[in-house]
Amino acid sequence: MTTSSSETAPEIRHRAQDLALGIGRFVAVTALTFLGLLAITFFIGRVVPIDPVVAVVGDRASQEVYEATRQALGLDRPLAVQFLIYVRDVLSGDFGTSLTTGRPVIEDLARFFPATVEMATAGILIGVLLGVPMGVIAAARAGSWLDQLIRVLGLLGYSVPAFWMGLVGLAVFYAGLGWVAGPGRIDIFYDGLVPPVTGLLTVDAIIAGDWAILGNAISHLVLPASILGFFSLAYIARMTRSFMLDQLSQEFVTTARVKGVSERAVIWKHAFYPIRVQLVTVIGLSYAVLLEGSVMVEIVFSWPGIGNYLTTALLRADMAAVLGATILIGTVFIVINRLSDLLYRVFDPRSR
Amino acid sequence: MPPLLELKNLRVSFPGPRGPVEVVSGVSFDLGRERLGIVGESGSGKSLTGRSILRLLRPPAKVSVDRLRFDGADLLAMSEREMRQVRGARISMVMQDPRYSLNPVMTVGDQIAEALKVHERIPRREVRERVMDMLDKVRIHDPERVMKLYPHEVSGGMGQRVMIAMMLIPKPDILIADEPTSALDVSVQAQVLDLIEEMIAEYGMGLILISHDLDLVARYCDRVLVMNQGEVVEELEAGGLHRAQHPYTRALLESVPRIDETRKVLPVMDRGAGVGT
Amino acid sequence: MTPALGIRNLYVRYGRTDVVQDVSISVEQGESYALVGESGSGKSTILRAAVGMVSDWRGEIEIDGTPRSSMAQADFARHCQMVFQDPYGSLHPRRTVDATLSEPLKIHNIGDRDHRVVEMMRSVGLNPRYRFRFPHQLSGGQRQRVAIARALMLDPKLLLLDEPTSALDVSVQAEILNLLVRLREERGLTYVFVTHALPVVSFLCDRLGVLHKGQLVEEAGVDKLRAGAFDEPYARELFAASLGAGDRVRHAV
Amino acid sequence: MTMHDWLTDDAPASRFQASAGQAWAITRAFGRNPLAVLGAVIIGALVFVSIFAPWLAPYSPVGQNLGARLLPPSSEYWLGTDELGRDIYSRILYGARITLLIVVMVALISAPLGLIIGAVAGYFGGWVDRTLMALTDVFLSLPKLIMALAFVAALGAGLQNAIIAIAVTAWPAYARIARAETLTFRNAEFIAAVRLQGASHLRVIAVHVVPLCLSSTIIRVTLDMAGIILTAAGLGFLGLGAQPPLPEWGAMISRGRSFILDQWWVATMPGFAIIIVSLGFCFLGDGLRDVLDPKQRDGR
Repeated sequence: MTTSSSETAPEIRHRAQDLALGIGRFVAVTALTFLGLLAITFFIGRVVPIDPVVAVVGDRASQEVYEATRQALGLDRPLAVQFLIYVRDVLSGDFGTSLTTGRPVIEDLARFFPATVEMATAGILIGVLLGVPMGVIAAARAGSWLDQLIRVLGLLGYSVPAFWMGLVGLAVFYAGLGWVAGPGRIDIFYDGLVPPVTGLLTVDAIIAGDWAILGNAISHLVLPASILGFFSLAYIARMTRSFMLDQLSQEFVTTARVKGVSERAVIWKHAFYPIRVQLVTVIGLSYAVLLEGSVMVEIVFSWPGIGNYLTTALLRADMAAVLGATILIGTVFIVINRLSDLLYRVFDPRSR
Repeated sequence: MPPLLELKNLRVSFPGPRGPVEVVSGVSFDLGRERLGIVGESGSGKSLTGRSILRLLRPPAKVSVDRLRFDGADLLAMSEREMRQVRGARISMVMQDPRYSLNPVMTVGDQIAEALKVHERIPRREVRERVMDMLDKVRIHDPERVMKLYPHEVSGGMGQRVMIAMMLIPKPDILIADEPTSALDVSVQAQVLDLIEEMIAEYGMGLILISHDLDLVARYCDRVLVMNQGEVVEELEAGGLHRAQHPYTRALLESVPRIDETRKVLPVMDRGAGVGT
Repeated sequence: MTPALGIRNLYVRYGRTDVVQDVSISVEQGESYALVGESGSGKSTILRAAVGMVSDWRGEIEIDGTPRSSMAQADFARHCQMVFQDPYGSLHPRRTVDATLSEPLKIHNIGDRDHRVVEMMRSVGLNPRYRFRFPHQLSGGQRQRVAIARALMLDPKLLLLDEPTSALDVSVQAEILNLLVRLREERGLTYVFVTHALPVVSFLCDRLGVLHKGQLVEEAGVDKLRAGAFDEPYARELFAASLGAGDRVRHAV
Repeated sequence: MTMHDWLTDDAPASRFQASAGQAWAITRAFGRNPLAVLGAVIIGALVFVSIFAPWLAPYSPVGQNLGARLLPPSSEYWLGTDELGRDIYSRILYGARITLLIVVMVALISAPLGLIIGAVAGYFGGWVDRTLMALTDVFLSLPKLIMALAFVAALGAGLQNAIIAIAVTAWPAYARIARAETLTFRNAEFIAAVRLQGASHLRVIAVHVVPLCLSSTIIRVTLDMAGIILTAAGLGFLGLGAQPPLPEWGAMISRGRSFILDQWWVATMPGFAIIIVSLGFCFLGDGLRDVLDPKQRDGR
């Protein structure tokens, strides 16, 4: 932003102070939230279970093994010290070892996370590309049958269980119509053929230039991504509609009409333009929710992502893996939340 | 020669819980290149009348009018596209509060330029020059700087001058000013109204000044319509306020305290059976 | 006699600026005093500091000779009440007239509420029929009458009025102004009246202080206002801008 | 004077008449919104079915009949039978009880908690607000479903633990709403007026602030019900919610998963029950918002 010549030195100093304060606040809040996340996972892992040692060694372990584990886990120390150690471990990437896979949890996460990101990203693309225009159209024609249709569609997005939709989708589009590939990320005879560069199978296939694998990966991706996309579409369309209605009732929109601006420009330039920052926040939130929501969809589609890893661990009481996955998704959640908040402050001229 | 604007039997209603409620009931007037004032209290229908002329009211408002002609053309028969050629370019409107009527995320310069660009195809350079000229005309002395400002960065009086510049830049034939000063401080009010008066005279335009302030309208207009509960109760020459006959107009005139007030009790309107308002 | 409201060397801060600077005012018992100025002059802020709605102030504020800071909230409530500008924002949207007027009686454990509420409604010119209406079922003028009635329920002697008529139509303004004049006579009230409208001051007040950018630039009796004979340039400017067309004609003659 | 006149009288003669009139106006406005009425009917039906399930269900929800395994929908078994020969229709009717229990318990735990935290934070502002909202924000910026999963994993599977886990993750949204609502009128003149009359902070919050937050909280809780039902069903689907043989809808879908290609009704039917009830809450919440939101109702 250009600073106009009429600004006095103290004003500029105040602005710089505000900025520094803003950045400080941002860092502090993010750190605090992250600490909160760790506190909750710590609470879940060490305080809620009646005996965390038994959770690790099983209830048939001998007294010596039990005691050794207890000390190894640091459970003989005060809770506050245990928490500090826990924070230190997490910050250094030590999430413990998974009982299920026998590997360090951090390695598992690195292996499974890209699949989840790929599915959620495809989902959010569908949600944004369809949801935003739908919300704008619904608001521009508020009360029409089109608006009602979009509204009911949106409410369905709040009411249909993702796992159920996945099952029905598989039954109809895979088993029934044969339009898409079945569960899994790729057919078995294509597995492991492209070198993993990004971990995103579609991107890796493009990099390797292998179009058959790309096609196969897409045919596996399209159904789960569409299901996720439907949920984010519902949310995004609904929020877009309500932001737009709010803008369209403002006096400056009437001003634009008085000037003779076309209805199309009134809607997109005057009403939509100001809400784009709010929308980025909504989309960010929606993306975070998709990463989370993919848990249920991954199970149905046997998708080798973080959700599948998490639920497998859950059923085997593999708490290190459960908490590791929780911290990972929670961190992504926090980062997206905070970034969209920051974006809002930076881009809205009124908040400067 | 027909008048510039003809309005006959305008009616506006809104749906209410007990059937439609009529808020403008049969307003008619003609306007030439003159200054017409419309005065009334809140709920008298004066603003809706102004907006109906530009066909700005949207459902659930219902508008019916027998005749709405402008410069020989029937505004009623126009498509929405044709109507847009009229809005801004031929009939324009200054609204009440620049804090709400200016787009908060567009710079002042862009908003004024837009008013020009929707009606004329002109090169960017020329747009910029004309915007600067216009800002200069509304007595903004450093247009360079002001053009880059966002509405929240300008004062109320300055915002209203920006609004006037924006509405007058395509040189319309009629300007509707809807309470253009009621959101401003007293010391700025006169400046803004003087500016409107001057521009109207310079461009030879017609003016419809809508206000709740009878004194103010009488000062800036040639003719005054007094509205009450959706109807025009009296039409007056601006110089002849003291000849007002209608009890409502008389009450409006007399219930306002004067700056050298010595009355012990102000006369109030007889509202019939209702006790107090 | 101790003044009803004594303010000495008042400074009020909002953020980094003093919006009120070194203002001293003394309002006598039974007087009607106006604080006049444009938006941002600090006139409302002074009232807000006096009732405790603004906390960041320095200086002295005394009600009936007692420092504001040493008065309990309940005690203060019986001495001093305030009427706000916006009759739409100053009434609780979900409470009936009856509930709004009974509230101060309940807080102070005063009995005989039915009788008192009806009496007060009559006194401010509200038909008791309206007792169980909600604010959205009342007109602007009726709402302002409710707000005035609420302020008088505890029988205070000092009433702070923050532009009580600026949101009203002129004909309704006249009714409220008449009511305020009558109530003051009947109850011996002291008014501190904040407004930007000089003509209203001329009708309702005995004395006025002109504020400009947080400072008190001139104090004068209402005669001086009627004659348009202010000493300070800013006060004269404000006077000139406030003249209506009718006034201009009369003053030109 | 007829009942209708009495209710719509614009000058009620008593407190009772005033509140009755208010309730009547709300009901009338609500009745004009067909989707909202549909929502109310669905929720009414849910409650009805929960109470009268034993009389409405043709079969026992748990009684097995291995001779009648995996039968398609017919006049005898309206929605077919599952792999143990249990009547799906009867199980869905009994399952309504579990759904209603979860929804009511979560609402009773999380809504008052959130409402009070939000109202207190918004009203006092300053460090009280910062502390309470920091806590709220931490919870709010965590993934709800994952947190619920982690909680249940630690507490152990079961209906009661599922309810606790969902409630723990649900309250921050209400605190946020109550705070935002409180902030809009915290500096309102009617609150200042009550303070000036000598009312204590406790009285202002309890008598003046909380009632104003109530309607937006109710709206939000109703709209959230769909999400709560989905989360509960998700936990059930993973085997972490209500345990067999309880006829929980999510668990029923999970059991039908293996038969989805050949015996589609086993997994599909409970899904419809979830969708209908969730939609019912959505419709009801939308309708309530149109009716109760003072910005829309008094916005004239």
